[in-house]
Amino acid sequence: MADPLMLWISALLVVVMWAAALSALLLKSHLAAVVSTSLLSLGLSLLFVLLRAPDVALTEGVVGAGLSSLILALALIRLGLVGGSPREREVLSETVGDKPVTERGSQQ
Amino acid sequence: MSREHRSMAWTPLLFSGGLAFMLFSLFMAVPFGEPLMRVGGMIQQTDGELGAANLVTAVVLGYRALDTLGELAILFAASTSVGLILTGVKQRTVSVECEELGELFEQASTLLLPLLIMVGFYIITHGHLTPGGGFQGGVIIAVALFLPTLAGRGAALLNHRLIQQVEGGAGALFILLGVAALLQGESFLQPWLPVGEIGALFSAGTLPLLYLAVGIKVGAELAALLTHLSTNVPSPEVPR
Amino acid sequence: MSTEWLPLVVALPLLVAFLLQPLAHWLGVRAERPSPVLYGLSLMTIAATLWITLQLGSDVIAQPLSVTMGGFNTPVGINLYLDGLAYLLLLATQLALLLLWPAGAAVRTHVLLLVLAASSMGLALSGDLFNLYVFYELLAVATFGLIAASPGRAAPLVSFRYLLLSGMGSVLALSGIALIYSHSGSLNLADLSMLAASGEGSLPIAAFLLILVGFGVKAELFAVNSWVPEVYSVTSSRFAALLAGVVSKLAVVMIVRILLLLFPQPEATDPLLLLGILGLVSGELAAWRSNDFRRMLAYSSIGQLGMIFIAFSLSLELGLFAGLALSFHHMVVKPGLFLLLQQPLSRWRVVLLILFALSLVGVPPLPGFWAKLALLTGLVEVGGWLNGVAAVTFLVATVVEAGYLFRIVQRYYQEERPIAGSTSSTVAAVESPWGWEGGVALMLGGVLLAVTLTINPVTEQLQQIALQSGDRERLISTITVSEVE
Amino acid sequence: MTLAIILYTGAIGLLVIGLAGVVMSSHLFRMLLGLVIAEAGANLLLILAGYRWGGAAPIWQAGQFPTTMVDPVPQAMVLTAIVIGVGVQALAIALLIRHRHYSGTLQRTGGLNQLQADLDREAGVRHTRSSDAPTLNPLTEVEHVH
Repeated sequence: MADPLMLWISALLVVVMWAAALSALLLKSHLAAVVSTSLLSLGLSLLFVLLRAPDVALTEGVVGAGLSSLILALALIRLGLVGGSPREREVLSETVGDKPVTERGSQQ
Repeated sequence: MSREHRSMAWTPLLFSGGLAFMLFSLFMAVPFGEPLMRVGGMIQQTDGELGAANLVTAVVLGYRALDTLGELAILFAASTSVGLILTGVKQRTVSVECEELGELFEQASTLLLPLLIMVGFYIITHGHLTPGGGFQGGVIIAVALFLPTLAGRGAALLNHRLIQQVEGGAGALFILLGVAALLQGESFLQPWLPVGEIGALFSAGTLPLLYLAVGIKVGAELAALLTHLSTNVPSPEVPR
Repeated sequence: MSTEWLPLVVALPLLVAFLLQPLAHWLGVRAERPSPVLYGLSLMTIAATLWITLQLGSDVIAQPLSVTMGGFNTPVGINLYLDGLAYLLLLATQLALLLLWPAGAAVRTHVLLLVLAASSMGLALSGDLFNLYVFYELLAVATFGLIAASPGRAAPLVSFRYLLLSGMGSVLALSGIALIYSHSGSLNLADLSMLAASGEGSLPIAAFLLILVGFGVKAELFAVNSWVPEVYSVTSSRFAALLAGVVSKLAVVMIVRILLLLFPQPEATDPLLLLGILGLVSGELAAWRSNDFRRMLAYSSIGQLGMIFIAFSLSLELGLFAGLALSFHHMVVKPGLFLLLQQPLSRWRVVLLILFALSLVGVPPLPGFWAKLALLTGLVEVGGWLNGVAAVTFLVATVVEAGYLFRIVQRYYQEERPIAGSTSSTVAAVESPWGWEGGVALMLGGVLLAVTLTINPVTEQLQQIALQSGDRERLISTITVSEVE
Repeated sequence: MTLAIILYTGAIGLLVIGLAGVVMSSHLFRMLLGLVIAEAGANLLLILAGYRWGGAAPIWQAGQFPTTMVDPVPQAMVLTAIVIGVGVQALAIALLIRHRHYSGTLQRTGGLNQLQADLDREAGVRHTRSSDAPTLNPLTEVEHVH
């Protein structure tokens, strides 16, 4: 019944999505985690195309891979989990106040 | 402490495994690829009574328009909450710091902005014909409006007041289109205006208008949200 | 007024919410500042929905009504269903909002409260599974924003933890909906109910479990209620009263409605009973152990909702009546108690406190007694060992409840000083100094006494509503009739 | 059949990996990512519920609607769910920014201890005073830790 090509592509996509999901949770770098989530959305979007859901695929591509990644990337900067410039991190950590900042991203 | 943590980690894993097994056996019990389509079939049989060539649009804006209204409200509530949470002294804008890269971004944003907005509106206005529609187009417009901010040119384009008015107006338009049907003696959110010919740009009655409202609202809301997330550093003084 | 106007109850608050911020700009009010005009406008909006409800709902107990959205027949379109239960919930929501609306709030808070209002009414009315999910999420998002806007350093983390828990719940509920949809191809509650009764698309109990856990987050169900003590201790008294009084009941009633309509199998009620018992035990014990008033009330609320879940898990007529009685009783008493936290307890406030406490424990002439009695007789009548366990737990819990509630009163008389939790200056600063909270609490006390005096007619009415909301034939026929029109 | 197994494994796997990620992560940002992953899984589940063998997309083509098409209703639901998801996600980020601003940490346990202490202070619980309180009170211990 199933087109063998579709079978292989979806198997590949599922593997990619699983790998992206696991690396989003397990990788040390927060930036890499966000990139993985974006990759997951991309894979999901392709899978939606295979499943004859072009509307959903477009939405997942635009919202999941695009907007959501943008939001998460902004969050990385604002939360001081990744660069900006070193000066920027300083500014952000200054606003934190007297408490020691324990989270300074993966580089340290 | 750490040993305790490690032993505790097994409980969630066990639960996850159980959940996965349960879900898997439940979903495998349903024949795959042969949906019942009780409601879907009824929609198919109406043969485009709403005049939308894209049946997903017909569902989103016609049959299940109340869901879409709720969804708009959710985005609205989220962006309002973000504004409420991050209100405070405006500080530096998060932007691309590296100078050359900034230059690149600036150039790109100048070029991309009109193009992206055009693409966004194209997707919105063809939502009843082709895949895509208000949400997807709205997101593209939002990202386009946000580009200058990212390129470090500040929030020049994003006049908060204007955005709020556009956003509020578009949301009101969606509801008022529904209420207008009510005033004509029909149901709330019932599509009206002539259906036209399926596949034409001006067809499907009020659906394209609804999608336009959705697109503008989503675009304005998300643009506001993105600027909030990127600019306002919360005020240093902590309440109490 | 035509019944077609019913959706305005949801749409009107949303419309005003959308337009409030532009209006504030136009009036020159800064978004962070309070504005009497916008406050008045918000109140008027809620009052308008109240008016619509009163216009339409005067005889829904005799004849429930269903309004289809967009003029599409029911399984295809979404419908709103107004029966006696939904009517009572609507009225309770509207009155609670009118009474507890914070006067000095910022524009954005008004906006979020309006969204909260719209979603609560949508939850009470919606007759479609996925639509319920959407309104549930809408309620959740508005709540997160309002919690996070509370003063104090803890609020953002509390709200974030609530968001994660609620988000996990939504994911589970969504997969439950996917399961139901793949088994039936429909989302309309009446349609699904018909399918479930005819055995055509017998829905798996597991789908109910997923939805139960998912929507149970808001209903303070056991194991997904870790947010309760945290949230109730950071928010203002008014908002805590709103959450504990109305919002949790809406979630409970939604779950019960799904249970009654879609899952007639007896096995479906067992998990509800079990989780109810666990909630009752854990809630009351934690309340006994905590020594600040606010968290004590929060835990007590978990226990009370456990009790309500036990009641709803009983067989139809008995359980529904007991559950509804307990729900509405809790809806009056718990906000009253939360509102009394406001200022140091003066002597008349203590009298009121004792009144609420007595009713919560279930001392004879007060309504709480009759509600609890209904539950107990129900448990005994239905029998079975698990119900026996529930009955014993319930009795013990009542004693524990009496213990901690009277510890509060006792401490007041012994130490002559405010109880921990009542002095929270973060909260007092936001709210009006002239004791509106006290007034509302007094009013709730008055309601309690009035119900005590008219217990017979109230019981009869409630029994009728319980009968009606358990009547799946009625629901199906109501919605089919509206299909023809 | 094989396709069904592959796809359902994918969807349920994502859902469960995500939920486990939320429960087990020690960092608040990763907890949020877990939620995003779980949502993706749930969305895929919904789409799978509406898939039809050999069905076309539910769009007017060549003058008619396809006779065999996939179910449009789950697609509409997933559209809604995706947008809801991104709204919640943005709100969560805002909460995290505010939280980090107040407490300086995004670690789960550190935040929790601080939270309990904050709640106690705001509730006006002073543990020296409550001599009549039952000693089982777990909150007392938190106070000592701080």
